[in-house]
Amino acid sequence: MLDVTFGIPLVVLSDVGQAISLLLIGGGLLWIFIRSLKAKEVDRRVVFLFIFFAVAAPILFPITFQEKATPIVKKLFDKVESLPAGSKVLIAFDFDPAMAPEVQPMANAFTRHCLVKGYKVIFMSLWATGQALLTQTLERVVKGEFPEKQEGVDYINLGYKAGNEGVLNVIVTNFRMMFPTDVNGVPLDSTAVFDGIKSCGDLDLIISVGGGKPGIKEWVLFVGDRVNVPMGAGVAAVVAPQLYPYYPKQLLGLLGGVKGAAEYESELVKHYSRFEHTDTPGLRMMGPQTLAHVVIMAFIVIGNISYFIGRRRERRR
Amino acid sequence: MRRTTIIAMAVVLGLFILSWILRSASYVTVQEHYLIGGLKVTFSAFLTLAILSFLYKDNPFYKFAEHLFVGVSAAFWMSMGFWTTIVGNLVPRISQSLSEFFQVPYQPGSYNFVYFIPVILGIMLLMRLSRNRGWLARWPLAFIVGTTAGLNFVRYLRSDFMEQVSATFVPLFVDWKGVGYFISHFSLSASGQFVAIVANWVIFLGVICGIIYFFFSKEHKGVFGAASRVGIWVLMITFGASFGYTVMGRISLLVGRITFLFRDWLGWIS
Amino acid sequence: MRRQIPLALVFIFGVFMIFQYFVPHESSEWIYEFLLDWIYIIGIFALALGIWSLIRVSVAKIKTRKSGWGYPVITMAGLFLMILFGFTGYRDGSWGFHFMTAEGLSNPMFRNFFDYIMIPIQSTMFALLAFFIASAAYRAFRARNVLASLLLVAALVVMLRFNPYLGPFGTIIADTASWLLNVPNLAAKRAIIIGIGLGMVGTALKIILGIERGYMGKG
Amino acid sequence: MKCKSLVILLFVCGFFALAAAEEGSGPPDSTHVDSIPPPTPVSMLTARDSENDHGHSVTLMWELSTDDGAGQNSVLSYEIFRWVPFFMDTLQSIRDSLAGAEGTIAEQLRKRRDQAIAMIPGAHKSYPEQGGWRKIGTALSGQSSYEDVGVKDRGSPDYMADHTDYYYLVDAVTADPAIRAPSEIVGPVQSFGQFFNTGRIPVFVAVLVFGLLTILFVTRARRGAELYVRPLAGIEAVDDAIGRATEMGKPILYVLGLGSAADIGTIASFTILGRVAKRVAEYQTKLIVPCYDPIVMTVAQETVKAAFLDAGRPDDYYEDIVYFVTQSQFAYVAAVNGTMLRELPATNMYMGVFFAESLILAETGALAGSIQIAGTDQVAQLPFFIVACDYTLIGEELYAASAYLGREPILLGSLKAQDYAKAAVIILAALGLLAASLNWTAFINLFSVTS
Repeated sequence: MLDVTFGIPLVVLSDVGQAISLLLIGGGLLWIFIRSLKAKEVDRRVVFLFIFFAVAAPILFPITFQEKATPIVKKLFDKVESLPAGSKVLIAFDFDPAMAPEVQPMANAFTRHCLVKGYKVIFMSLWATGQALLTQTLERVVKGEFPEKQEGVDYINLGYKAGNEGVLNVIVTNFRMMFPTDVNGVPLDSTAVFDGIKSCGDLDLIISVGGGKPGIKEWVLFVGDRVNVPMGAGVAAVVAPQLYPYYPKQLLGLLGGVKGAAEYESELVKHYSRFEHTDTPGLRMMGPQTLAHVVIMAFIVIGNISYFIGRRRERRR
Repeated sequence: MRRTTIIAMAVVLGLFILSWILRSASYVTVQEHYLIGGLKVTFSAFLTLAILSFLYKDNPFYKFAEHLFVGVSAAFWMSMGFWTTIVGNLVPRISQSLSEFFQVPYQPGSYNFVYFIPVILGIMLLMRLSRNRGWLARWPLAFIVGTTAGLNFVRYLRSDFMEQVSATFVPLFVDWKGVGYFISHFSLSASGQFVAIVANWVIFLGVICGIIYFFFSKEHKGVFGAASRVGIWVLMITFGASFGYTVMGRISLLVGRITFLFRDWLGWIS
Repeated sequence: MRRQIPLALVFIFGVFMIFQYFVPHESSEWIYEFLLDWIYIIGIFALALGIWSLIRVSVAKIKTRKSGWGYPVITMAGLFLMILFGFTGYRDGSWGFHFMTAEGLSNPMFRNFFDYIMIPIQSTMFALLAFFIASAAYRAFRARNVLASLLLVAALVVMLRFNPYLGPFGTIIADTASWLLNVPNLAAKRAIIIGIGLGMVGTALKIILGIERGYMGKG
Repeated sequence: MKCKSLVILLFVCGFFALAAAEEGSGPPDSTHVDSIPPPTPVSMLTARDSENDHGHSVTLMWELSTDDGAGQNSVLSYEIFRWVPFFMDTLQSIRDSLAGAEGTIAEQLRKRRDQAIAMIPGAHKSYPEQGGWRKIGTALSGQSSYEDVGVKDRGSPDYMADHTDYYYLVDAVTADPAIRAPSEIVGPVQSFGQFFNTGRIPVFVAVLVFGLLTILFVTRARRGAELYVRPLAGIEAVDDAIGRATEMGKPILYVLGLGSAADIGTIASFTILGRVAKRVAEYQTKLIVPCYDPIVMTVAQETVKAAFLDAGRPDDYYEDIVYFVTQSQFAYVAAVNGTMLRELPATNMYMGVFFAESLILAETGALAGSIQIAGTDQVAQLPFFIVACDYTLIGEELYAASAYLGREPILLGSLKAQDYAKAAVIILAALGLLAASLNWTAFINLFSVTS
């Protein structure tokens, strides 16, 4: 059989509901396609029904499609994948609750990836409202999924610091001037994570997750451009186009919106079997989207086929 | 019709009882009585389904939801308008006793008398209901139209005209450092010079051709006609792309509604 | 007189608003703010006219007792119940005529009607778009001629971003889609906006000069 | 009376002077010794009235500290201080007590506040006595300017009086707030409002040019110059659509959209409605106009009434041709949708300002089998009308429609003026392109509106 999927399994199925609903949608489309060859028009209610199923089925039976990572995501994933164990990675949570549904899955995926690779992770936030979301990730992902990791040894939470890009201006030369201690008041010098880190230049990778100001742009301008540290980012879909110009020179890779998150999660699940049963909100949210888009596109194709066949028939007459 | 109505009602009721049984445990945390809470959610779900049923055809459920919504929303905006604009903005400026009656802080000022003018204009507007004083209603309309026309005149001249025109002032040869440099650094990547140059050319020509398409007083013939045709092509490509791009957002809306039905109402998913 | 005075008002206020745009001084700003406040206040009086129209049309339908006369009854019931909830409430330990406070309207039923009637219907109406965008695409995206084909192809390219099974073509599609959305899109929108800007400015000027008076009932 | 209040004020002043002295005012001294050496202060600090505004604002500018982004790179931010007389605390205490006061007491306090405000410039004259430095804001490292924007509301603690002598200084601050370097003091400087916004001169010129162009072509058209206009499919469809409705004995639905009477798009729609209503009256077809905005409803009623009068059929007019539905977007849409499926109009016209509902309306209309003509100036909704309607007036064509339908020479004349403006745009764009390519910033700056 022709490998139309380019080596990726079509869809990850785990229960009967998923299989039945996909069969229903696929079979239905096929039936309509065959009808369209006789130049029959489809009633719009049929289109409505398909859209309803295409959206409802993945919600009821979380169908996740394997996302093929686009180069802009893949490059970042490969970079995180290829660092040596013990590398120092900074993840910045520069977002607020309004943006969180879109970008927090990315932050969680980055966190999982870094921890599973055994890197030392530094968490911080330039947004006052980001601190609570950072704590959420620490509780659920770090402490919940990686109980063996120790605070201070494997990761550290610097928390929120006021001053926007001013903070970056300082940590680019000296972390301790801005953060004498971590969020719990432990001096940085006494932590293993900060052993050998003076400034941002001593990090191996910086990942900023956000979508507003200060955010990725500020990280690039104030840190990335000044010290030679690779940078990656995850952003809300609306701001992604403004950041494309930074790729691939100033940003190694960029995750834009739910789709970017889904692609990264997909890569993560593909590489690490331990994440097979972790919640992947990016992929989950992409299920209805993908299916609905496919259905709409299928109907456009079907419509054109019946249109052309009908026209040819009329000409013959 | 009556029979299908009864069947549909029975289905909704059945689903409600089902969801009630499924979810009765989860209502314990809610402070409200679970029956009341369940009824509220069920009514919302019923209205949701009633609107969705419109997709099949116009039916009594849709008519019910539609008419209810019209009445409730009209009253909603009237109440909000009364409390925020009349009580919040007007009353504190024109009358101390009314302010005390509505319990809003009185804000006296030496020029507050001007607030009687909109009241007078508003009453003139109500004159429409009178048969022979109806022409008075034109005064407030003239005031509103004149004020906003003047406001829009300068506002759009600036934002939709001057700023858009000056935004087209882009160099056609971005970072031009000679032909040799251009050829040696040629790349198709998104951040390359070639792509940037093409983008600026397309934007410039697209804007010019688009504007030519909108010429009314010149026949679209010859070169002019060709340019106007290119203009409408660019417009069509744009409309298609925007349409395709919007699909994502619209699907998200439906995801929200279906999640409400499955999670908040039926409790099938967590 | 019935026509001249309104036209003069349009001219005076229109010209004033143009000039105030160039005068940053406090006095001009002050008048500007007053004028905008007035528009809102007049709007509430107009809303009363609107409600009156709604009631009249509904009552007329109910009176005829033609089929479906029950539905306007529902409209009226919703209207009067909501008005009742909007103007009464629970305050300081007793029910009665009530006042809006900083926290909003204090009648819990007002809140309930908003949360459980207005919100679900509103968001479901909005969600209908997901269906209509599909049916519109099916019905209209047919390669009938050059223009329709361009429309169709551009839409398909952009939608294809969501197909995960394109393999190496995925990148090309994604790049083309973002190019379409960033480059020609910008050009076309700018051309339309410049046209709209000119049209608006021209119309506004005609209104101020009294050339366009369709809004005043002289067609 | 004035004398008495002055005594009270002075007394209160003294009290606050004591309180403030105890608090310790002014920029803290850098006595604290730490690992960070003190940075160099900012230089060339200047203060002047902010340009092109209503007053109540002063702009400060300085050259960065040499330790900002260079040198020791220790400067994290700049703190801006203004000299504030103790008298301002008195004023604030009056404001505070006014906030809780009612009735006659409030009136007295308000009078007292206004007297105190009149005394602000005088109080600043006493510099540097009877006052202290107060931090008013922070600028981040790398920033070399700060706008001290006060408000004009006299009741606000941020009120900043015009024509008053202000004094400023700027501290370069490090990560340790105790380690800082103050600048030289600047002042006195006064804020005041301007009568002409020089930043908007380009717009002013455009207003004049466009105004003259329109007047020129309208007067020419009045003299009877023949004008060509190209055909617009959407406009020609209007007449056919009315004829079709008459033949079928079905109504015409005219939707004015979600705009208010203040939107130019809606006003253009009124004119089109007028033309349509006139034909409808002539053909004796039924017209339905549901409205979203009550003022729009009022205007539309006037328009339709006048059109019926024009057509010589005032008796056929009744008030409920144009009716109000509700001022809620989707409730309005729900009702119009219902009307479409129940009345099955031969033609639906959507003219004016539309938002997300555009596609819901147009698809339901297509379902009902109506011919649909749309026109909107909302760029985001155009794709949906183009896809779902039979004819769409794109943007500017909506405004042109009234001139087309009426065929009045004056209105057509203004179309000509718009075309000339478009030609000017094309020439300007070409020149601008040259300017951008050859770096003629002077030309580009001619079009930049700065405030």
